[in-house]
Amino acid sequence: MKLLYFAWVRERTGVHEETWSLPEGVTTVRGLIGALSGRGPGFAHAFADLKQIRTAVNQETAKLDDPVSDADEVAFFPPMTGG
Amino acid sequence: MKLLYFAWVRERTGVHEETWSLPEGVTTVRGLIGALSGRGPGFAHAFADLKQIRTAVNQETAKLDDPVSDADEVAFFPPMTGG
Amino acid sequence: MTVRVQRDDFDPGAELDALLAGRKDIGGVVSFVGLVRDFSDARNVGALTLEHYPGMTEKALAAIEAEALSRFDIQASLIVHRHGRMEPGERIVLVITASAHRGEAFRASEFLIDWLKTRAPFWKSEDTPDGPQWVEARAVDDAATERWS
Amino acid sequence: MTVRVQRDDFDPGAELDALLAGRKDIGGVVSFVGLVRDFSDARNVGALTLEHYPGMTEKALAAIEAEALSRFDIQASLIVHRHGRMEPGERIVLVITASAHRGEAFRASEFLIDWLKTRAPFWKSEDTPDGPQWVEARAVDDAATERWS
Repeated sequence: MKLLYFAWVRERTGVHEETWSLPEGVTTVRGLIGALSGRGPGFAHAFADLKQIRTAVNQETAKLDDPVSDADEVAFFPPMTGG
Repeated sequence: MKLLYFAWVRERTGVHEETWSLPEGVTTVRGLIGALSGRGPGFAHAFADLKQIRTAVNQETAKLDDPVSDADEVAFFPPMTGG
Repeated sequence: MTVRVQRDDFDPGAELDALLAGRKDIGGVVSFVGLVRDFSDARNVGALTLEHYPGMTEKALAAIEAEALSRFDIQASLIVHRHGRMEPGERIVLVITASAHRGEAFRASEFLIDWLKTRAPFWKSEDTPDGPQWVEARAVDDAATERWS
Repeated sequence: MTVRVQRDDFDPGAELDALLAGRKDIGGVVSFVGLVRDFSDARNVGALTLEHYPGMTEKALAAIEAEALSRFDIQASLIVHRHGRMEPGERIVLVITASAHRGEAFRASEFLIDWLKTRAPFWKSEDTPDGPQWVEARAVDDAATERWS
């Protein structure tokens, strides 16, 4: 799968874009965030407060319990501040 | 006094601007309109429906019972349709 | 904080640039441009002729603008209103309001254009298939003005 | 009915002219321009850097515009949003809505800018005396978006 990180989520993980294999048994955004949080202190810090995390699956806004598959593009970022 | 007429009030009276002497005893906009209405059929037609007449005294919106004097500039016109 | 009444057309982009030149305190600017449509109350119309009351017009526009400044937190504003004859598609009026906060700019802009419609001494005559016709004041415009009072 | 995401500045007057070229059915056009201010939450700030999510940004803006078209009676619209680094006084975003009736153009414009603030994948970082700081989402912007739902 393709993973993208923006703004301070990008800064904390230290990654902007990467290809990653969805771990077996992970089927939702929430599960994916849990798996990513175990990759190290930067990832743990980035995902520490789920209230501050927004997610898009295949470039559409997604919720924590929405499904993810290994073919998806999933992005993580803070609340949007455009306009 | 100076009298001005705009839009269909001007068309009906046939006058755009004129100098006129305020008749003795006339002290309000309402009285002035009454006096003007007696000047002929065009004036009578122009002022037939007071609901459709707006007035300005010295370039400020005025009400029917506001005072007028012979030194004033008084204008008559339909409801405004700008913008 | 400027009002102008003129026969000539205006350039909205140039007016906006002039109003904002050197400003760094403005977060949002709302511009409203009113245009001549080729229909009105479901009938086809041609050119529009706007009559006004020279002298009073400028005073009324300045009073309307002062009222907006007292009601809304705006840092800059401009009203330009044309008179004379205009073809469909031509610009009639420009209102620009600038504020640190966008909501205030939107409120002030709509307030100004609502008031202009019913409180500034302009009268529109439309060319119709039956000849020129004075535009009647619209209840919807009166209602739009009333909601601010 | 156009959206653009770009690094370069835009010209509001030229965009307005292009949107209205040849149109005679438009009675009112509302343009909103958002600008970089030199203060934010009462502290001085310098340049702003806008990060975005290429691909999703265009989709989100198109979806927001489609939502506006379904809710409001507008005949033409344009959204231009910049990304990258911008100094105080520079333009960030342009929203133009055109309608036969001015109220619809105002409603649609404010709807679009409210949604853009909280639903388009942009993130602002401000240069402050303490270094660059990510701008936090503002409760007032969430509330502004919520009132349309």
